[in-house]
Formats: sequence, structure tokens, C-alpha cells
Amino acid sequence: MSHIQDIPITVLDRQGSQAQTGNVLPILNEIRYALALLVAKGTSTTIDLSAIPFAPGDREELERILGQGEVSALIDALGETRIRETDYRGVWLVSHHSPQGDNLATQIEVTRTPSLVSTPEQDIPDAVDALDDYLNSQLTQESA
Amino acid sequence: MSSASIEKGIRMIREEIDAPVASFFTSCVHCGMCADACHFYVQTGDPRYTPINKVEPMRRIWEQEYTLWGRIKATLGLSRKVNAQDFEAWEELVYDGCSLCGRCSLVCPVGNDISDMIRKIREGFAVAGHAPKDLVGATRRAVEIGSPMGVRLPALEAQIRHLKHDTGLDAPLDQAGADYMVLLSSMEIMNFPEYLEAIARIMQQAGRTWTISSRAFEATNSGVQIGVSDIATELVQRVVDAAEELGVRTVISPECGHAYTAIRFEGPNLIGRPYNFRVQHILEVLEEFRQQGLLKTEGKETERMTFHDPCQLVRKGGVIQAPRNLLGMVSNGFVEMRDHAEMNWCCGGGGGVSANERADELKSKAFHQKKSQLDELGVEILVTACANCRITLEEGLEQNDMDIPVVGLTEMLAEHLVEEPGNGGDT
Amino acid sequence: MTADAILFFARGTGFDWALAIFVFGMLLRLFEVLSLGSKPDLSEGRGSGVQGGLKTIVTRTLPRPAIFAREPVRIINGYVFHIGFLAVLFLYEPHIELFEAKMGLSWPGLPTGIINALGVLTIFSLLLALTLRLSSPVLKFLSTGSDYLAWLVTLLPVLTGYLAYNHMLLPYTAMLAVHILSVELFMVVAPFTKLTHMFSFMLARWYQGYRAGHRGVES
Amino acid sequence: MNNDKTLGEHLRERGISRRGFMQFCAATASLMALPPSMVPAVAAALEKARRPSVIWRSFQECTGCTESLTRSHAPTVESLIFDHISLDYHHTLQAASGEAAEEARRIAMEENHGKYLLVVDGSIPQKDGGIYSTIAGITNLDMLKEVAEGAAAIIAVGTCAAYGGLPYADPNPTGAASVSDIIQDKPILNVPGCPPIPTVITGVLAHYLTFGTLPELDHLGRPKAFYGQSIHDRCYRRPFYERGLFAETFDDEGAKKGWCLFKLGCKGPTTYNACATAKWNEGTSFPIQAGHGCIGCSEPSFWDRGGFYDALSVPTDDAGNILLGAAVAGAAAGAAVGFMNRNKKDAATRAHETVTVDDLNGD
Repeated sequence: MSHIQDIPITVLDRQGSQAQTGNVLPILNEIRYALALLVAKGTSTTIDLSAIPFAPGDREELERILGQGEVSALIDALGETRIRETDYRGVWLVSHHSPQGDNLATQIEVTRTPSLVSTPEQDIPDAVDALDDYLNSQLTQESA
Repeated sequence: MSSASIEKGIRMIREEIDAPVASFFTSCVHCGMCADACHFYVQTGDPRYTPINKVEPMRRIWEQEYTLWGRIKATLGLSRKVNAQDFEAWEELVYDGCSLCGRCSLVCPVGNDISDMIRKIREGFAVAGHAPKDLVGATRRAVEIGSPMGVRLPALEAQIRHLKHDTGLDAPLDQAGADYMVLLSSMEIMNFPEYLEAIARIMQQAGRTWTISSRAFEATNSGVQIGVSDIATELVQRVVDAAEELGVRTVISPECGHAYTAIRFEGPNLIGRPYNFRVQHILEVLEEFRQQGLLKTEGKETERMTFHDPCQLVRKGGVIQAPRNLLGMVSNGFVEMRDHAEMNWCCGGGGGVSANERADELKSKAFHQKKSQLDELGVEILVTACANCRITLEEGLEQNDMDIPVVGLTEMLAEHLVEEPGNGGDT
Repeated sequence: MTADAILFFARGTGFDWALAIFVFGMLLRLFEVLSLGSKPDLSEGRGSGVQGGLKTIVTRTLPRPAIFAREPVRIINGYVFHIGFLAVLFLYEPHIELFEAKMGLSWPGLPTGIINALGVLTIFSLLLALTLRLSSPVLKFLSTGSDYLAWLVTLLPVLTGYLAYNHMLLPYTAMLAVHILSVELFMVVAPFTKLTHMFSFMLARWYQGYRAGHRGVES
Repeated sequence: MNNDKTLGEHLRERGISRRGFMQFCAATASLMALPPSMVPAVAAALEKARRPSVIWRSFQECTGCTESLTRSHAPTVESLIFDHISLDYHHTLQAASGEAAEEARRIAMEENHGKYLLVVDGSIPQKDGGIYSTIAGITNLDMLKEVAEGAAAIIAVGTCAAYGGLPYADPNPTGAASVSDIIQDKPILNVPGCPPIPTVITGVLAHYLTFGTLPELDHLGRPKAFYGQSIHDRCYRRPFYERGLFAETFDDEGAKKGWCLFKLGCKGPTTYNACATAKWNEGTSFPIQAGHGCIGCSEPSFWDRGGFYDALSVPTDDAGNILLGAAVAGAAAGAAVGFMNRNKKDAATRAHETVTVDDLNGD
């Protein structure tokens, strides 16, 4: 067990023990508002969960309510970023992790596609170049 | 013989301030409720008549002389000593503007007995030479003649002769061993002789013996009203000496308000010892007779009538239910005023105000409180049990063109006494 | 001096001295009153003075209907700020904690939201009290500087407590310090103004009630 | 390492992709407590950010602050930032020691004069010429003055550096002082806490790195982004406070149910820090969540501000003696005044001559 996060924390009795802060519902309301904004104006919203005071179990409760949608994505660049669409379409849960798996930040993105999934603009010409390099190298091999 | 001076006044107030007074001043929050209880303020709208303001000089003397903080303030020159101008300015408030009715004391939320403080501050004002001259005159007559109105024994003897002549009833003078010694107010001797007749008839019906002391028949106590305890003591002592000499069991205070509280409550404290006899107001005696079946009446008045509660008898004397029970015996038309019993409004003439000619205008204004109460009821007869109230009410009603007769309760009862064979005026 | 240092002073030395002056002053006032003595009532009693005294201490709390009818606003407002002030003082949990620490006595409190609402009510009631005082000829006539001072030192703890709790005007630490200091001002001023009535009303009612009880008259 | 490279170049050199850079920016913005909408601005700034030189000086301290920082974890965002900054002197972390270490410091100071960032942990003893803490024979006081002279800005890490902290506690035998007590002519940013939250330290560094300036500070020199709200205001147990539900002891039913710890002395209401949201140990928990009240470790003089277990509303010391004294004095003064009162009244009574009607001036 090399990380403190590996210690499993399970909330046994939400009502009886550490009761909710009541921050789950406000966030759901904020998501609802962001969704409406997305529909009306096409504006995306990102909510940073690390700025929200959560009681033990609140975070899990929020994730349980949001549920698991159809799309999951794993970005493996500088550590892992796990992206999943929730049961509520257009609401995405984005969590950044260090290469060691520590959670660095978790955000809720209310958008069509989380920005991190899209290919960065400058990467595309780079990809053309890279592919050209490969094809050229093949050509060179053939001609050789 | 010494003469009046401000120094004596201040010294006297210093002497009068006791723990209750100190607790009252310590507690006053200047809430102004006492003003709303006072007919002088309510009818004039002049805030100077706020009861607690009437004892302001006393408060200042208390603060400056009996509290550490007040002493410091006075030393630093932050508060002004009470001076001659203050006595001058407050004299009218202390005497003309207060009938010692005690209504303010009953409404004060912190429980201050303001009325008692005014009784005390008058001690200082009197010896400072700031008592109204009419009250001084009445006091002089009370001391020197025996009655504030100057009524002497021969006048009483004349009334007794009239009584005998008219009804055949006797008013025995100086009869040792009688059940009751009856006191009279000068007004009853001079203005309302019906009272004497009523007593004679009621006593006869009840089968009780009674007497009047030729040495001390006067019930009123000018010393209490003007606020000179030494004189009040002397006047009480006369009654006590007479009662003890005659060996009566009970002294009856007549239909007069302050006479009752003076002899009943202040008296023993003035002479410094309890009495060997009881003191009862005539209404208390009548109520006892009624309960013992010694008071038998017939017929009932049908006119709409109400009872004016004399402050000293009801609020300060505690005789509240007796007049109502007694009225019930002889009246079908009895109605209560809006504010009655211990919350009644004063007629405006108590506490020496009616004897103080200077205060006539103010008294007339204050009477409007009573007038509005009566207007509201629309009664045909006004019953009371205090000769002073009766005079003040009659004056006030006349000034306001109100045609309502004012009747003494004792007389009204006497008129309804059952005439038993062998009794009455056929001797 | 930083806010936390002022708070520390307020919670420490300041509180101690304020409480000391309060206790000193109130005891002094009590002695001043009692030292003047009262004579026994020699008149024949109709009832019990003790019973009358105790009864009056309680019953004077309610106004007689006749006087209530004349000043309903002033009287109701008087109740509102007295009850509000006492509720906020005695039923707010952090305050109870203070009493428990100082006197070892504890009792249940009210939810903070209710206390907050009572605080607002008390503030408005005190403002109304001042308005009434300034607008009534009698009250204006009677009022002295000391009356306004007493009003101010009563308002300040409630107001600053409200501001502190709701994070208004100053950062919480600073406002809490100001709040506690305002309470200390109240404690220092109380024994030397009409605020003494907080205790002496019982004496005054007792004296009048005792005499009335003995004489068998209303009080 | 070449100081002229921008952070963007530096990261790409390490094989970090553009998408990885955006990941980094998102995490950094979160770390700096900036709103997610600021991520593009952060990215633009970080792309161009130059590598600053940082000198870290530890004075009268316990190394807890450094522990907090390094305890965090292996390469993460913070460590990337540290990779990027040039930590030219940190006597606990650097490999060099003794004369070699001091030499490295002198070189860094000369090369980056006027540009380097000075990080300080620990208070500075001033009493007796500052002899109570010396490094290589030089007092902390002299060293701070020397190293601060060429600094662009100073970050005081930990309550000791920020406000004097533990060594400053009464009676402060070493005459400990904070950085801002000694240095007045440089921008100083305080990151108090005993120790500070590691992400707050790196967040502040990230801000300086990103924007080249110090973030907005409060009246105690703390970055508002992290110290803008009290623990109490962001505490998940706050609803219990509002409802009047308090733990009375550490093992009662209320404690088990996670009720408010106010009565157990929690200083959350007067403590401004990010513990309730940033939390500790990679966001696992913070003291209140663990069942203990906040002790206010990021506030000035927290050590001398009354018992940790006394509720905030409770006076800090037992005034029993003063109170008893006041009661005795009140009674004594009362008795004295009472005695005077009695004398005065008795005198008035003795002077009383029986009043007759002739005394009344009535005529």
C-alpha cells in the first residue's frame, strides 16, 4: 500500500454518521443550470470539485447520482486523465491523475466533448509531417 | 422656633431616602409608563407632570449623596446640586400636580412606588418653606383647632342635636367601652351631615354601641397631606389616645380616603408602635355587618349608577370588593367604569390638591379624565365613599354642566335600611 | 495590533476586567441601596409581605390592561427587545458555552438560524425604541445622556454579534473581537447607568410588593 | 539547465505532449485555486514562463514545512514545477553541504541578483545579536538580510516565517521574529500554517511562475485565493453549527455523528486557510474531518491565543481570582459607601428637630 488513497474509505451509514453537508444538491443544481446554458447558447461550463467542501462520502454520493454513461476515455499523456460521460448526457466527469495514480484534480465539464479529448490544433500539422516522414521512409525503403 | 430653609429641606429628603427609594431610583429606566397612568399628564400633555419627574430633586440628592458614582460626578462638577431654584420649580409639581393617587406606582414595570416617593419628598419641601400656603393654613387649623376646616366641637354638638331632633337617634360622645369609635371628616360635619345619621341608624339596626370622642373626632390628617410626619404623628396620637382612653375595640375611619390610609397604615408607623385597637373603614364595617346579617336592606334603586373608587380607599387601602357587594344590596343599575377598582382614575382632588386653591385650574383639567369615563357610561347617579372625592366630583360636574348627583355609599345604604318596629325615629 | 491580538485581549484580560468591574459595580450598587435600610411596617397586616413581594416580582412583568391599551406599541416593543436580547444572550450555543465555562451551568440552546433572526428582530426593536424615545414628548423630556449611552451599549453587542456571525463589515476575527469588546463595554457601563435595573428591578418590585402584601392591597 | 528556456519548451523537451501540457495547465489552475475558465490564460502564461531561480532558507524551524512539501508525492504537478524552478539553495534538500553549499548559494545570488525568489521557513531570532540560530557561523538575522537584499520577492513559508510561530510563543526566549518584522522593502507573501498545506506552497510558486507576480494578498500578507475564507465557512460540519448540534466530548454521540466541534475548542471560525477544501494527504482529510477541532495554526500567535480545547466564546483564562477580588472589593467598597450612607442619614436624622406648623412659612 504505497499511497494513502489506497486505504479504502467506505461510508457505512450516510444518515447516521457523518451527515451530508448539503453540497450535493447545490452542485446538481449548478449542473442543471449549466446544461440549460449549453442548450440555449452552446456555452460550456467547467466546475472544479476541489473548491467545494465535501463531507466524507459526499463525493462518492455525487458520482453515484451522476452514474456511468456510454462514453469513457483515457488520456495517457502526463499521467492519466480519466473522462467519462455520466448518465446525464453532456455532463462529463474529468479526473486528472499523476503518473503514480494520485488524483490531482476532478472537474465536471458540461459540454458536447471535453476539450482534452479533441486533438490540439497544432498537433494535426505535426501529424501530417509525422505521417509524411513515415511514408517517405517507406518509399525510400522500396526504392532502395 | 426655627424657620424653613433649603438646607433643612435637603436634610429632610436625605433623612427620608431609604433602601426602597434607592432601589426605585436604581431601577428606573425612564420608560415613561408612569406618565400614561397620571391624570395630570394625560389631561395636560405636559411632560413635566410625568410622575417620576416630580421626584427628580430627590433623585439628584440620592445620587449625589448616597452613591459612589454620584459622589464622584458631583466632586468633578458633572452634576449640579439641588438648589433654591429647584425647590421653586418643583413645588407646583410636587403639590399641585400630584394627588398621591398611586396609579403610577401600580403601572411601573420595575415596581417603583412613585407615589410613596412623592409623599416623602413633600417632607423636604414642607420644611424648605415650599408647601402651598393653603395647605399650611389647613395644617395650622388642624393642629391648633383640631380640624383643617376649623370645625370645633360645638359645631359637631350642634349636628348631634339636629340628629336627635330629626330622628330621635343619639350620637353618644365619649362613651367608654363602646364597640366602635367613629371618626368624622370636617366635610361630613359641615357639608354631609347625612353621614352621621346613616351611622346612627346602621349601628342601631346592627345593635352595636358606638361613640365619638370629643377630643378627637377629626379623621383627616393634614400632616400626611402636606408631608410633615411630626405633625401627622401628633394628629394620629390624638386619635390613639382617645381610642385607648375610651377602651374601644375598633376605630371607624369615615368616608374619606386619605384619612383611612393615614390612620390605618401610616399611623402605627408614625407613632412607632402598633395600636391596641383595630382600624376599619366604614365600608369594611358595613361589609362585616352584611356578612353577619346585621345589615338588612329593602328595595333597590333602579337608576343607572356607577361607583367612583376613592384612590386611598381602594387602590391604596385594599377595600375593593366591599363597596361592590354593598352596592349590590341596594342597586339594580350598577355598572363599572372602564378603568375601575385598583385601576380607577383619581377625581383630581386628592393629596391636598382640593385644599390648595392655587391648583384649582389644574384640578379642573385633571377632572376631564373622570368626565370622559362618566360620559362613556352615561350614568344617572355617581356613588362614592370619600367626602373629598365627593366635593371634587360635585365641583367638576357642575363646571362641566353635568347633572349627575353624587351620593355617599353609606347614606345610600342607610336609606334602604329595613325599618324594624321599635326602632327608628318614633321615640 | 492585529485582529487576533485584539480578540485575544478581549477574550482574556479585557473580559476579566470587564467582568470584575461588573461584579464590583453591581455589588457596590446593591450595598448602596441596602445600607439605607427600611423600617418595618408596624400597621396591622392583612396579608403576607413575603408573598406579596414574591408575587409582585413575577406579576409586574405583565402590564395592566388599562396601561397596555394606552401604549401597545411601546410595551410590545419593550418585550421584543428584552426577550430578543435575553434569548440571544442565553440561548445561543457559543454563549451557553461561556456560561458553562464560567459558572458550570448549561442548558439547551436554539438553532443558530433562529438566534440570527432574533438578533435582527432585537436590532430593529432597539432602533424602534430609540425612535419612540425621540418622538415621544415624555420620553424625550425624561431622557438623559445616560439613557442614550445605555441604549447604545445594549445595541452594540447585538449588532456586532449579528455582523460577526454574518461576516459583514469586518473579517470575522476582527468583528468577533469588536463584539466581545462591546459586551465588555456593556458590562463596564451597566453598574453606573440605568442598566442596573437588570437586577434592581427585583428589589424595587419586592419593596413595593412586600408593603402591598402586608397591607393587603393590589400591587 | 538553461535558464532561458520557457516552461513550454522545457516540458516538451521532456517529451510532454500538447495535450499533456493542457492536462498540466488544468491541474495547475486547480492548484492555484483559479476558476477553470482561467485554464487558457494559465496555459498561455505557462507556455512563455521563464525559469526563476529560487533560494530557500531555513532558519529557526523544525523542517516540518519542508517535510510537508516533500511528503506530498513523487513527480506530480508540484514536482514538475520544482523541476522547472532552479532550487539553487535548500540546505535540507540539496546534495552539497558545507562550504560547497554556501558557495552554490553565493553564485546563485550573484548570477540572479534582483531576480531570484527567496523562500524562507522558520523564524529569525533577534535577541542577543541573533546568536540563538546560526548556520556556518552566520546568524539567521544576518543571513536573511544578506539574501533578501537581492531577492525579487520573498515567500515566508510556515507560521514561523510568516508570524514568528512557535519560537515566538510567550516568553519568546530567542526574540524570534517573522520575515516581515525584519525585511520591509521587499514584497513578502506569507504562506502560514504549521505546516502549510503543500499544494498551497506549490500553488503560490505556480502563480509566481505563471504570472511572474505575487497573487492578491489579504491584510496579513496571505494569498486570498487560499486564505480568503475561514475553515468554519468551508467546513462540511458547518450545518451542525447552524442547527445547534455540537459534540460535547471527544467520545460522545455527537462526536460519533460528526457534529460541530465548536464547543471542543475548534478555532475554525477565526482561522483562514484552505484545509476544509484542499485537505491534506492528497485530499484525504483534514483535522476536523478526523474529529479534532482546528487549532488555528495558520493564524498569528496561535500558540498564545488560549487553550486549544476552550471554545472561542469562552474567556481565555480563568478569572477566578480577579473575580473573587472584584467581589470582595465590591463588597468592601459597598460596605464603606454603605457606612458613609448610614452616617450621613443618621446625621440627618439626629439633626432632625421636631417640625411644627410654625416652621412651615405658610402665613
